[in-house]
Amino acid sequence: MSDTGRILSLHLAVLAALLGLHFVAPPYHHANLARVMVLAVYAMGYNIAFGYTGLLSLGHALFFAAGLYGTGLTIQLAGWPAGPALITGLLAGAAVAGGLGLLALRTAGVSFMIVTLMFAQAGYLTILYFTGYTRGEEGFVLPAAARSIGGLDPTGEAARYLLALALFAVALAVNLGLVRSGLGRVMVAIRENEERSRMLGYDPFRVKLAALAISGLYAGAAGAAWGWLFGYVGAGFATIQYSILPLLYVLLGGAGTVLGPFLGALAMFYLIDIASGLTDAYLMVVGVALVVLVLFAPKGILGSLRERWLRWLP
Amino acid sequence: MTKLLGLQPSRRSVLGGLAASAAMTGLATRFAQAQSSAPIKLGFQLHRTGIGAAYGRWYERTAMAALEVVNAGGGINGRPVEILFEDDGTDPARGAQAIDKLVSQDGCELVFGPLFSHVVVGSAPRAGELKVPYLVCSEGHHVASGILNRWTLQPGITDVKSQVLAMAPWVSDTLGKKVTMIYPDYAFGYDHRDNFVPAMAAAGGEVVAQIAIPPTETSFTRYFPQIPRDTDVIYHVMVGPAVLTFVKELGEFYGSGARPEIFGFIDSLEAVDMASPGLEFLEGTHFWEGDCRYLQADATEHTKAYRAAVGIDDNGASITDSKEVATVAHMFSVWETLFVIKAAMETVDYQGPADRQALVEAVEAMTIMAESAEHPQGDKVFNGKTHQVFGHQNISKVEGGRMNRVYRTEIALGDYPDEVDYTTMSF
Amino acid sequence: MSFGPYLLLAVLEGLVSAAVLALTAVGLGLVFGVMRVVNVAHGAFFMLGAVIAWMVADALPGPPALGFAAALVVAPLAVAALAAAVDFGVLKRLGYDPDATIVATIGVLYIVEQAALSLFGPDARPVQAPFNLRLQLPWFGYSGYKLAVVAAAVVVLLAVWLVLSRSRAGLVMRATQIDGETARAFGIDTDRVYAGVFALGAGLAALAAVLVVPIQQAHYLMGGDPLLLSFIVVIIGGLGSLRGTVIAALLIGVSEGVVSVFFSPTLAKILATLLVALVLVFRPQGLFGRRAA
Amino acid sequence: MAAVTLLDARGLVRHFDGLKAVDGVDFDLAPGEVHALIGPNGAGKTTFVGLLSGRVAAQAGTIRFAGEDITRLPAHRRVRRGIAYTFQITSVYARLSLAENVGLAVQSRGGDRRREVPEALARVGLEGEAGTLAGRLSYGHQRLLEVAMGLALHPRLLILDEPTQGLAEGEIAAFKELVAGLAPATTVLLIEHNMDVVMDLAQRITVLNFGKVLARGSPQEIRADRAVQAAYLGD
Repeated sequence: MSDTGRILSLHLAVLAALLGLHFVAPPYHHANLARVMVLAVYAMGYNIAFGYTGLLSLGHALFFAAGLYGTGLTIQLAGWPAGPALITGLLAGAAVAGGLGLLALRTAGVSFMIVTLMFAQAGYLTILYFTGYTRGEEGFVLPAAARSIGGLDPTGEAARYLLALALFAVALAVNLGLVRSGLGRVMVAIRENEERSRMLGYDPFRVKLAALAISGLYAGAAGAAWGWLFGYVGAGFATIQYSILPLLYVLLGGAGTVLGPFLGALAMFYLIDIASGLTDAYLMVVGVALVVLVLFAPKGILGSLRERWLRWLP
Repeated sequence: MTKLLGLQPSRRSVLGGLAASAAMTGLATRFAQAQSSAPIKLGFQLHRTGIGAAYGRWYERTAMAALEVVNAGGGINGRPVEILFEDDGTDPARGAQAIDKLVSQDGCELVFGPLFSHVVVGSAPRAGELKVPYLVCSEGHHVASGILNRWTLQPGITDVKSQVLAMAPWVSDTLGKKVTMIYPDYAFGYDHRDNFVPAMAAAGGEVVAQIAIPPTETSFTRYFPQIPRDTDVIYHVMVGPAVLTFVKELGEFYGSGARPEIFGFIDSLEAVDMASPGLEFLEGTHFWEGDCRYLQADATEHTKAYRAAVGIDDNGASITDSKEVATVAHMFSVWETLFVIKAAMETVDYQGPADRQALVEAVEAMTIMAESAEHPQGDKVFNGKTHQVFGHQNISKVEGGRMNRVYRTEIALGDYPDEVDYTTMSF
Repeated sequence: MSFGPYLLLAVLEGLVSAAVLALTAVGLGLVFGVMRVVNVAHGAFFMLGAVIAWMVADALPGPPALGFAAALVVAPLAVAALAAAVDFGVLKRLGYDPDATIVATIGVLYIVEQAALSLFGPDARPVQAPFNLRLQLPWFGYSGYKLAVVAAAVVVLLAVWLVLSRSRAGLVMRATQIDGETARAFGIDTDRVYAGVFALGAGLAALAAVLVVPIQQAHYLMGGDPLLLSFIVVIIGGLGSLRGTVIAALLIGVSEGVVSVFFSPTLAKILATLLVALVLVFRPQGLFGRRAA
Repeated sequence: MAAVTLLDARGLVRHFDGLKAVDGVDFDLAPGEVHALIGPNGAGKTTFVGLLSGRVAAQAGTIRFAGEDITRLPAHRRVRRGIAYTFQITSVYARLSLAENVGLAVQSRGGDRRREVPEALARVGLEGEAGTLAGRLSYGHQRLLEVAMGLALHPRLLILDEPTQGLAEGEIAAFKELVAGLAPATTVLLIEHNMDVVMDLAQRITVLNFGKVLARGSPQEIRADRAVQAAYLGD
């Protein structure tokens, strides 16, 4: 089988498995998978910036929050229907990421980490500053009635799962297309050797800006979907923890692999879930897992697999 | 998209098929028996880790103590009761997940126990979707404000709006007319502000300055000059580990010289030893307390029994470690909520998930809760329409390093017009 | 309060937070400068220092100054030992790869935080200051201990500077920082240098925490803020520049203090954060770092 | 217009903290020529080609390329205009395959990767290694890969910064043949220490010393120049 054939079959198989799980997964895991798929879209976005383009941001929570609040506030305050509100959220993620990129991409490396972190912190505080509208850390609930789009009600278990799966499938397909496109190859080139890429005629700033904006679009889509599917909008999603989360997912699953973010999100989600069932000190388990991972599989699950056996993995 | 929804029955049928095959392995027979004699499982959404951990520990202990009393008294409807605790990390997203786990995986009949508002607001939609009673111990105004749903109730503790309304007249009459409020830039800080300002005006006083402090702050002195000089009373309500710093720095700022009266919500110092260095300056200041931390001279037998059961001494600290101060002002709500659950389950002769709706209706039908072993904090009035309970509030004065109650509000003082009628909403 | 005293208070507060910042950041900067390791666990080491300080002070009877003095010795040593173990057991095995060490130190952060939560509990615990002196100015009172922290910070930073610039250990560190391979060729045991620097960085964080804990209380989540602020200070100051670190700490501390005079608290915090971010954007090499030619 | 000069630089200046790396250099290139830039270490050669390629910003002076002023153009735009640069210190994508390395160059001008990548690799004799990771190549082969990437850009001007450094004798001969075959389509500017290569390939030579042009002329003229001998050939 050709590499393209293998890649397509693998990703279709993952989507088919997720569709299959819809019918057989016990309710608790069924609900979890819906959450994991949305978080995986967030992580996929993070991976586009970090894994493929080498941009280690600590400010992605801001983009997620832009999607979440872009959707939530337009519904809650402006009374918009859910459809336009969702699109607003999605675009807000890309716009905020693009705007931030124009400034932050003047820096690189650890400075970039810190600058993105500080902008995100300012964003978080801004949400709190406008607690009169946002209800700050307590957040607000999006009523089920305001969330339905043309009779499509995302509050049912089945609908939610399938909508999350649809979002995930689109995000996965776009991600796959992106990394196999010209832009995707240049993103990797910038990550591997920025100066060389410049001297091949590529503008690193524009490529990184594009990558960050696409990454923000993903994060915004995930945030918007979270508000829409789960009905809660709160400032907690704008905190630094939610910037570190996708980084961990990506590192665990394998940076620079299309399926890594999903695998990482799934593994981390269940690691915490299972560990917290076994011991109060579940953070210890997570910490030890991270150390062990980085010692023995530093490229993440899929990264290590690719290195040893599956060279064709995108 | 209706096509997608069309998949729902097929999902059910697949699950049904699973259940059928499970029956062959004998699993289902166990489920069937569970209806009659097996323990009633109650889910507890616990702030075991994260910012709420100091509360979580005591909420867990209180729940276990109440559970022991319930089981010693024969359980509920003759069945023993079990509480399953699930950590929510004091995080709204994990809160919703904890509800899922407790209900879908562990088979709990209902979920109760969360304190932090953001966890409540983040989890309530999930409880509504799963159609499972969700009894919160949070003192937030979220339930009574009408933003939540028919399945979410707060029968154990008065909401912040009512607390504030009940306090204001006393503050105005006793401490002074001009008040500066210092509160975190958090929703519950705004609840204090939004309700206290008009209540103060109604009582003939005035809020002269409002200082909202970002919750990420660890040092406060630089904001104190924003307190106007003619302030009679400083009203503070802070949370998080930095509150001790806040109080200490306030003390350093004013020192032993003239200072305004100080009235605080004990939330600022819940679980903090009043004998901590730096807190000497609180001598003579006043605190709101939901329940009194220090055993009062006129404490009822019920209060004493409750405190003994939970394991706190006369100073409100753990009987095994006098340095470990309990969250006395709030944790009674866990105790009382469990007994509300018991009462409601017995009213409807609760058998299983099919009776969940009846359980909610039974709580909604409650009105007067008398001071009793079940309600050691005092008598209360439950408003079925707003799903909110209203009780007495205590104002204590720090005297000789302990807090003595100087005033106890009448319940009616905290009345306000209903903002919602949940009973008209569908389940 | 009239404007003058208000500003004075803001500047005083700014100085104190600058001192705390510089103290916390200097260890991080050292690790970052010499080893190129982004130590996410730095805040956890700081927290551990505070927690150990509380434990020591709590266990020792007698006057508070005694417990405090004991903590001043015990906490940094204990934390430094732990850090050396982390270096030996984890970081060295990773070859100090930048990305891998970030993940590893996040893991260490979780482990240390959980250990503190399990062993120490979730409460904020105060440690008594070694002395109780309050300065009463005409307009407001001020904590004498806070000013002592400023003095202590100056002493510690001077000591670090002396060690770095005048001692053989400092020379070895700088040699390793500039070019690890050449240093190795000259017979420097870079493994030991790295372990030593990592331990020293953590020990300095713990020392800062002991000094701070009478102002801020020990709490198992207290490490987050110092971590972020330290990073900001180190980057703004320019990598490996002690002078830059101190000046950046002053800049951030005092600007936060002064901005808070003119705006409501949260807005002040937002503006101060954006201000610092923009400084970084337009001086990406830091205020005192040199742009690579 | 059919330029008589492909590149024309006037009065270029670049100082670093008082060091006059390039100090008022005038320079031109005729289309199709192979031009060598020589000079002692630290003479400012790499900085000078950095100014031409846009990696280093000029503090004064103008650069015209194919009749247009490119002084303010960033490096990547100059590459698109046809100025390719191969690094003095080898700079390839070590973790990508040779085909991917060259492919990125082909893609940059919108070429057909499937056809042109093997072509470019074949020109430097690396056609058998298309799937190898660039980092696994010997140093000499990495230099050839760089040249292949430069060629794949189909540049009008190819700047080679010490291309033969680290090559074996046989490889140098093949390299000379390769460069000789580029004219007249591609103009070549060569920084080179190997005098055999310089003398065999270059039609004109410019000698830099202390940031200034010391001499310019044909190989014979340069060989005969006393100032060059004094400054550079070291006698």
